[in-house]
Amino acid sequence: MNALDVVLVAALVVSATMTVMTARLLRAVIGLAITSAILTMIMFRLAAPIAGVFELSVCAGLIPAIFISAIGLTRRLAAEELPARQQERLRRFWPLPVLLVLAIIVLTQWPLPIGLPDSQGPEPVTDLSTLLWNARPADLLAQVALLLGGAFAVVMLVKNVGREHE
Amino acid sequence: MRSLLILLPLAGLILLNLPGGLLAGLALPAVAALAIFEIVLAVYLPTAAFPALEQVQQLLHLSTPLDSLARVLLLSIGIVMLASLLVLHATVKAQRRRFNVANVLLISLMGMNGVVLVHDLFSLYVFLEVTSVASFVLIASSGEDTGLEGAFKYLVLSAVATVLMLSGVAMMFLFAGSTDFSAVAAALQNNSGQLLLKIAIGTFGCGLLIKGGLVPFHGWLPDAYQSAPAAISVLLAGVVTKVSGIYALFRLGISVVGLQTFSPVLLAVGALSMVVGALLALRQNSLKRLLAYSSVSQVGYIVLGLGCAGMGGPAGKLGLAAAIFHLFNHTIFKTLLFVNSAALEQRTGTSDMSVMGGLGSRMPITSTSSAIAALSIAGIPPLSGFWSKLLLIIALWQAGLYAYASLAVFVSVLTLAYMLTVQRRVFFGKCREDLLSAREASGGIVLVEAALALVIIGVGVLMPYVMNSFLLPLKGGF
Amino acid sequence: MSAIMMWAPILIPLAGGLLVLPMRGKSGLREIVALLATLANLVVAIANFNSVGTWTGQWVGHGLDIVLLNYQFSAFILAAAASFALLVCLFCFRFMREKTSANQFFAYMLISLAMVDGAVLADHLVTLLFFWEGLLITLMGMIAIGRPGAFKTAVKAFVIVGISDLCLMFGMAMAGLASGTLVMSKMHLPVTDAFNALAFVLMMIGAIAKAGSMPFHSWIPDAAVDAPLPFMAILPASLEKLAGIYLLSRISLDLFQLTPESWLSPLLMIIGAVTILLAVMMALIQKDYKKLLSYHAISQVGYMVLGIGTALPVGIIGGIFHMINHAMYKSCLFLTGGAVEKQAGTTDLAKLGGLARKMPITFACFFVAACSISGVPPFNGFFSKELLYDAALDRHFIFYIAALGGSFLTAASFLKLGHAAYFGKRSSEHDNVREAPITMLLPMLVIAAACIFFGVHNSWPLRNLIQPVLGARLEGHDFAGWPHSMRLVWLTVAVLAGAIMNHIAGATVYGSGINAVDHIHYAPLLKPIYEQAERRAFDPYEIMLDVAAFIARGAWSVDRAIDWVYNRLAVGAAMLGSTFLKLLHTGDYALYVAWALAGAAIVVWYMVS
Amino acid sequence: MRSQNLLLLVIVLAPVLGSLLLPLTGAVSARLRNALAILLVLAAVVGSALLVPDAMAGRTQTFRADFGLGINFALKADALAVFMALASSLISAIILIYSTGYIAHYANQNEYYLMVVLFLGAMMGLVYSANLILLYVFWEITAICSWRLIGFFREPMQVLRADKAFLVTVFGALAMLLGFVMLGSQQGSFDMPSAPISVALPAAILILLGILSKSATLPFHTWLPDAGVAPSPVTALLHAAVLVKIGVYVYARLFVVSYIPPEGFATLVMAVAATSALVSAGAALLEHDMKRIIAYSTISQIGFIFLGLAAGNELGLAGALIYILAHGFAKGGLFLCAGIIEHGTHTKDIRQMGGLLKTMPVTAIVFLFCAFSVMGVPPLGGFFGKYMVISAAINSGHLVLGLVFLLGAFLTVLYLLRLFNMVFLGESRGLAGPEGTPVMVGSVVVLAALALASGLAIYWPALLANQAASQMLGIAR
Repeated sequence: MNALDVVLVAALVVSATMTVMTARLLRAVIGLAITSAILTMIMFRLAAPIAGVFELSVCAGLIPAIFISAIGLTRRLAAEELPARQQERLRRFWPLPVLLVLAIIVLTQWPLPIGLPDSQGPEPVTDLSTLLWNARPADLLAQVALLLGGAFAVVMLVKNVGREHE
Repeated sequence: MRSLLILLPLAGLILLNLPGGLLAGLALPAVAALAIFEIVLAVYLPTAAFPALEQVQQLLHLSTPLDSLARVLLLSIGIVMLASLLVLHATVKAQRRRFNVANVLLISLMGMNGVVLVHDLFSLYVFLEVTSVASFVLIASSGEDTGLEGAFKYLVLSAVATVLMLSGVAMMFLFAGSTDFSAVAAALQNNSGQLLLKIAIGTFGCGLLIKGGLVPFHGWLPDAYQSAPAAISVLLAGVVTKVSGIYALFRLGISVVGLQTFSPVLLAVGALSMVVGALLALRQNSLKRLLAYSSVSQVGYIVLGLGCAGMGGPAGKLGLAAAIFHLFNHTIFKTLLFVNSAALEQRTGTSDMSVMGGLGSRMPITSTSSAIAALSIAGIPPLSGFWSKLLLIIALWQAGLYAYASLAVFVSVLTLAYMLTVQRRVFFGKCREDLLSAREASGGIVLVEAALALVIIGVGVLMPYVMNSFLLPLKGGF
Repeated sequence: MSAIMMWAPILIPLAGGLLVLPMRGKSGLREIVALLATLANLVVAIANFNSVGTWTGQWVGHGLDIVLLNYQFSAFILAAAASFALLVCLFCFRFMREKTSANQFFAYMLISLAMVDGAVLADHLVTLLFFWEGLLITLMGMIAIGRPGAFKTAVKAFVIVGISDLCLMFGMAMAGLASGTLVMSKMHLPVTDAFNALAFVLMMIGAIAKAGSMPFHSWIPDAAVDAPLPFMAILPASLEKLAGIYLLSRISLDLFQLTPESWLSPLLMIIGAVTILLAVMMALIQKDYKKLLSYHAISQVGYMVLGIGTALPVGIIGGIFHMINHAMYKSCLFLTGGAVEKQAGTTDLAKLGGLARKMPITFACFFVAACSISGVPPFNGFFSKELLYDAALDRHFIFYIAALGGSFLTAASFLKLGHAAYFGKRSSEHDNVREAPITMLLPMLVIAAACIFFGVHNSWPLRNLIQPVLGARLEGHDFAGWPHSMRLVWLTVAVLAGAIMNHIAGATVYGSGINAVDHIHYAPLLKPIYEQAERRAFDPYEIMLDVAAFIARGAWSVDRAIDWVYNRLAVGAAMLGSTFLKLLHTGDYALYVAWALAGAAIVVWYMVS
Repeated sequence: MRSQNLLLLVIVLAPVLGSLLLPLTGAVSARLRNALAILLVLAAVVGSALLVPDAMAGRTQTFRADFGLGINFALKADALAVFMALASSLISAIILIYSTGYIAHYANQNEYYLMVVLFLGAMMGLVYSANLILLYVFWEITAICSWRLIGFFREPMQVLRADKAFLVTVFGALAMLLGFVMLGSQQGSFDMPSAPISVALPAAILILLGILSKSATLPFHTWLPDAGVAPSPVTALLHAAVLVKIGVYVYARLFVVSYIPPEGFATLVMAVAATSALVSAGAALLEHDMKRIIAYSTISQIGFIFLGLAAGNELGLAGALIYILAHGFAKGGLFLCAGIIEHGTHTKDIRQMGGLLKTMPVTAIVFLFCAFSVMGVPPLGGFFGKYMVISAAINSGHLVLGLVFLLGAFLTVLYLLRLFNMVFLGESRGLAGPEGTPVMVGSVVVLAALALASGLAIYWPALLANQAASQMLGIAR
């Protein structure tokens, strides 16, 4: 474990905590995307490139797209409501970062005894672009479509909602 | 050639959105052309037309031969997409919205095609999500509150499904080291006693059951179907849930885990859906909601057939054939019924049956086609629905599942009951005063209605041909 | 015997009837056709009289063939029927002249004759039943063409006779099974076991109902009022009696072996005795010429049933002899009634009176026939009744007393009738009444003469017509001539004398013939019963309708209950389930998520376990 | 023989496929459509008549196309089928001719003719089919047609009743289908066996449920009186000629010819039929609606037909067939008379009628004659049928059941005459409709004449019925 890993894990904890504790949905989504990106890097570091690719597709691309489209459906909070909401979230989730830190410490000291199968696994591919283009091109196309879908959701729904409010 | 099914929608999407809106006017025709292409491809699959395409195919990992099941689904997707487009054309007049919806339809098309074609659990999952996302957008596309609510419920339950499926994929990946169907299947075979794998199958399956809207995973479905705009509910009911839930379940069972491992679950869930859906459909005022519950019920039949397939033996094969056949039939008649509902919505402005009555004399084609679909769904011969139900019942009986067979038979009475309620309240009867001015729906809708009704009758009457050239090979095809 | 001759008694009247049916208007042609048809029928009947022959034709299959048999008994009945038909036809020549529906009357009458001939000739139960029930339609038709509203009576007659015919059908089927054949001349069933006894009873119901015995009688008095009068003379008075008693004799003698030891014999005798008494009681109080006669038509059947029920040779001979006698005097009486109706315009006894002077020949005929029916020696009724008394006494004195009591009341009622119609004070309305025309008188005269002939020279009918019917069962008896037991004759004479004295006393007290029996009518115990009877409280038809209505109400409630299961229960159950499930669907997405998770938990748990 | 086999195909397919042309023809000309409809039905009549010589000679025509899974398009014309086809198509033809007068003033005529002709075609298919599934297909087509036809006038109550009839019969049919599936699994094919095989009790009971529901027998009978809201030609068609006879026919086809029912099954059927005959006869005596009375009467008479079939002896089978024929003519006539009356008086409530004898003499006489036939009065056809079935029941040792039927026969006489009384006799209550149109009156006269002829000329129908009966038993024993 070198310094880079420590930095990555710390960043992960920070961004995840921020994701949970912010009262603004859009920020939460951005936080989620960042968290996923960091996680992907950690996975590459752990020589699990495929898992990394999945994480990137799902959590950095797909889920935010879904969430953004979902947010498009919601009503925006009024400015005066926001601080109260923020207070409430902090009150509810303050133990979360503490627990997270504790868990990291515990798990690094005493790893869990799970008997996993001796997976032969695919030969490690370190080159991300090779992996994406050669191993999972279909997923990539789907990712593109998903992003576009999210975009259309925003275009259509936000506009619609906006128009109704006018 | 198949790879085009995924590539072309994407390409189309990009072309349509070229800056300047040069090709924006071609949105609907483009989707229609793709749908027709898909139908042609499903019926007549050309072999290695272009070497270049073959390479793309290999690149996309789509080289595994296309089985009959996939072809049935492709055919259904094409047909329903076309129907949905025609309805869209008839019901949505605003150019901008048409264009947007057409774009999302393209995404949906690509997603569904991907689901049908891929041979990788993770890819399957991703394309499921593509389809779902497109669906959320489409359901909410009217911008009305009910649409948002329906989309939201779908979204929430889809999230649950996502969690379940992803965890399932992860666990399987743990053992197989790959998510390719054959690799996972081999891993499952080698580690049959593994607790984790069983949980994985369970969770992945449940995710699909949510997508398919089976009881008790169906909570989102009535709201989504009811609140979606007419054209979208056609698409959703006709094919989206079938592809994303039921087809995936088929695929999982046939190509990956082996149906026998969870056939009791399928039988129980199928039977429960069948009964609960039918009972709920009995007392609905909204035609679309009624049809939604009817979908739950009919999907129950399909899943029941799938469960029967898990019993193995010739009966199992027959059950599978029956399930696939019913899947196709259900696609056709449910699409037709939703198109009918769109026609009614077009002319009466609502899908509330309590304000309709006696429209049969005003809308003869809608009325007739809806009667045909209703009878078919209730399994009345000689229409198509009868044959699939008959095969299903024969299969269940021969598999020794007597109780399920009897249940399947008698739920048909309930089915007929609610379908007759629709006929009575909407079409059959004296025309209400305030509806005397109602006219037949516009040309595109009528065309779809007539065509689909003919398909129902044709499949029913030409059953021998269908059976010999299509179903019997299907039975032996796995 | 050729097939043509065999079929002629059926086909000739049938063809005549069909020919007459479309002849509307008052051309007179229809009367001639009818007369010719009946004449031809009589000729055929006489020609066939002494020949024996059978004719068999394939029909429905399964042993359901047409079998005709002409032998002594049937030939006798055929000839009698043919004679009555001819005479009634002659009578109608003038009587029906002005009636527009006369074509229907003649047609129905001729077809009825054909049916009766067919039934009598039949030697196969189904053939018999075919003709027997075929009579139903013409019966209905003949009553229906009477006065307005007669159709209801026609329906009543149809129901009663139709239902009894169904019993006959059922009994026939049973008898056919028991004997293995449906050919009547091959059937000889003992009535010892319950199955055969039931068959006998059912067939007997068909026979005595046709004859008009109680409790199947109640349409006859109604028809007397509503139907055209010649109908009464031809059907209830003669043809139906002939057919009914013929069949009763056949089933008691041939088809079943009715013995005095069997419980069926007393059953028949009780039916007979009850019929005699009750019907004559009702006859006694009637104030209408035709209705009074109609009750006698019922009452007299009782004698015949009683006689055959004794299962003794003397009783059976007496019964059959009484049948033919009754047919004669009763049709004669009805014809006199017809003449009176035609000439005086009414048959209400209160309006009639003193007609003996105006219509002497009619009165003479009436006198002869009335004496016959009352059993006055030496008219024919006397001799047949004496035979019956003999038989009744042989079985049990109670039956004898019933029969004798019936005779007393019969005589009393005819004294009343004669007195009221032909004597007493003359109504001024009837000053212009003249004697009936010759075509009407001739039939009456012929029959009256025959009554005397059959009485005075009773050995001819008995030896030539009736005793051969019994054949070997006669055991060498000969019942011709003066009755054997003078004691019984004196008793009869005493009863008749009593009746005359009763009448004189009554007429003196009440001052008129019509009220001569009021002391019986209004006797303390009888008065309320009579009142009830007049209100049809005892009409078996009404009682049967009540029973049917009771059954119907039961059936109706079953039917409604079943319908309720469909309309309410099944729908309600489905709706209940539906409502319950609908309540579960609150629209709350959290709930739906919870369901999905719970479902997933169950599935996973199942997969694991 | 080849031509005969094709003839069989024509008899079935001509009305079925031809009916689909009727709405198209109707768009061109109503007269052309009516003519075509009659022509199609006559094709079935003539075709079936052409099969009679073969049937009489005991030859069986077949047409067959195999589809796999034991579901085959197999047609077979034995004497039973020919008899039944001839009887029903003949009556249907007359009813159709009557319809041209009756229906001429209503909307949706295209649908009417389509459904009626399709109905008849399905009946032909059902009668000649030699495969259980094929039979079921035609069975349900008749259900569809009757559903549309009962609700023909489109009033809410009528549509509700149509739905009820459809649901009840489909419930029974589905039970029957389950029974068929059981049979199919047992014998490996859905073809009716050429030599009879025994059938287990559950399957037999399930199939019986279907038969009872279609033939409107207790406890599935109540849809039939309710279906009286349909146009009169339809009720005549439904009640008299075709629909209710389907169940009876299938009983004969399956439980007499093709399968050996379990012990005691026939007695069960007889008991059900007896109850049905009695209950419905009783109900008919209290009912006030003219058509409902006749419908109850139909239920009751169907009981008699079941009695003959379940008795199982040759006499009973032949009797049942003759009963089917005679009852078809007579009941058809009664319903069409009711139609004329309803047409004239615009009511079906007999309490409002009376004295119609004066204004409708021909109808009254025809009515009476048809009623006579139903009661079993000679010389009409009903007499022979009634005698034969009751006799057969007694011969098969079911005396008590026979007595129940005797009671039913009494009630038949009562309720039919009560009906006649209330409608035609007595004082007019202000409703004095005119006689029907010549076509309508002519049709009922023809039916009455046929009812009469079926009795007087019983020899010829009896020949065919006897041939059918012996063929049925010859195969069965």
